[in-house]
Amino acid sequence: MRILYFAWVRERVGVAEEEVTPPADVADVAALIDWLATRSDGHRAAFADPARLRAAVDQAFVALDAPVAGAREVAIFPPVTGG
Amino acid sequence: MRILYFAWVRERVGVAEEEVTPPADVADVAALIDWLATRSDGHRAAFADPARLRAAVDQAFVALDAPVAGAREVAIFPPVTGG
Amino acid sequence: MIRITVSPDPIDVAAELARLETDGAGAVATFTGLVRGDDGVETLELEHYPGATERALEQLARSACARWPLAAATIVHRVGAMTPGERIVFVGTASAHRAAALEACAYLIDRLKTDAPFWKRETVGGAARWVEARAGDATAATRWES
Amino acid sequence: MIRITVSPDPIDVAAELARLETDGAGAVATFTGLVRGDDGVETLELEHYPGATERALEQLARSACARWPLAAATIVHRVGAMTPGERIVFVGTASAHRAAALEACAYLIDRLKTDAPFWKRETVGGAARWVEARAGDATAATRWES
Repeated sequence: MRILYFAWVRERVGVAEEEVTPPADVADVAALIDWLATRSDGHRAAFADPARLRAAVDQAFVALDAPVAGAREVAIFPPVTGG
Repeated sequence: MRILYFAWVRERVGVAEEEVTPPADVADVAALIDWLATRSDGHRAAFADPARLRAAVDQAFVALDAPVAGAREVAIFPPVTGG
Repeated sequence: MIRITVSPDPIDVAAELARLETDGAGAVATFTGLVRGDDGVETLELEHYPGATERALEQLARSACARWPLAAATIVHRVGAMTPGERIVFVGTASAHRAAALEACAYLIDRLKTDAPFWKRETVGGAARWVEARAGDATAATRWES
Repeated sequence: MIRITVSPDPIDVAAELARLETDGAGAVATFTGLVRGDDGVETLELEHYPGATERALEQLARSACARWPLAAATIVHRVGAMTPGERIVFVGTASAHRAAALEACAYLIDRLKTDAPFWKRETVGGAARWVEARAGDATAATRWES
């Protein structure tokens, strides 16, 4: 599973993307974030406040309780500020 | 008093503007139009349906019951169609 | 800054846009009306009331500036003869706030249709006819009354 | 016709406008967002999610075309580094009906602010900070839900 990070989430994690294989019991985006948080201090800092995080699964915006089973690409980022 | 005509009102009257001196009892725009209608067959044809006429007194849009006393310039025209 | 132009010259929207942008606001909204070739229209002529037209457009722009916090309001209206595809009217607004720019732009074009002395004459199949006012324009203009 | 562009190149609004006009509708509405120099902002950087961003903008344009009778919808968003006064975003719509063009243009810019993956980073006094999302943007976007 490819994980992408953007904006200050990317900066705190320290990488723009990584390939991971989460355990089978990681069912939704929130659980995936909790699991990713254990990978480094940077990850933990980036994910400290889940209310400030948004996600996309296979390039479609989703809520944090959306399932990740079968996803090829999950992106984690702050609320968007374009336009 | 200077009278201006626009669009099909101008075409039917036959002139774009004329200088007139209406009698003292011509108090409002509607009365002025009735009086002007007697000037020629073209005037009469132009003013046949007052519901299709609009007016401005001294370059400000007004209703047909607006007074004309002291006016220097009165314009008579169809509903506007710009933009 | 208010800019009003009534002229037989073609409308240069790039220049108008550039002027709106340099007025220093973050949001610029525009509306451009083009001569439509529907129903076989060959040419369109715009007649206006010199002096009164500019005055009406100036008042309209001032009323928009009173209702919304605008950095700039531009109205350019072409008069004389034109052909399908050419620009008849350009309205532009600039503001620090996008909602203000967008709403004021819609307001200006809606009110311009009913409040400014212009008259259109179309030529179709070689015959000229004066365009009738549309009830929908009066309705669109009244939604701004409050 | 839908046109989506996400690029580090400056936005050529005259060219975008010309394309909207040639799509044959009588009414063209546009919105241009510029980098504001308020609060001493020196540079603005726009990060995006390549692929997903274009897809989100395409979906947004399609939804506008489903809601209003549009001849064309254009969204151009700049990414990368820019300075105050430069254009960040251009949205344009063309329709036979002025209300459709104006409303769809407002819809596109309101929804773009919340539905497309872009992130702004400002540099002020040499220090960079990520711009926080504004509650007002979410509110503006929800007014189109129905």
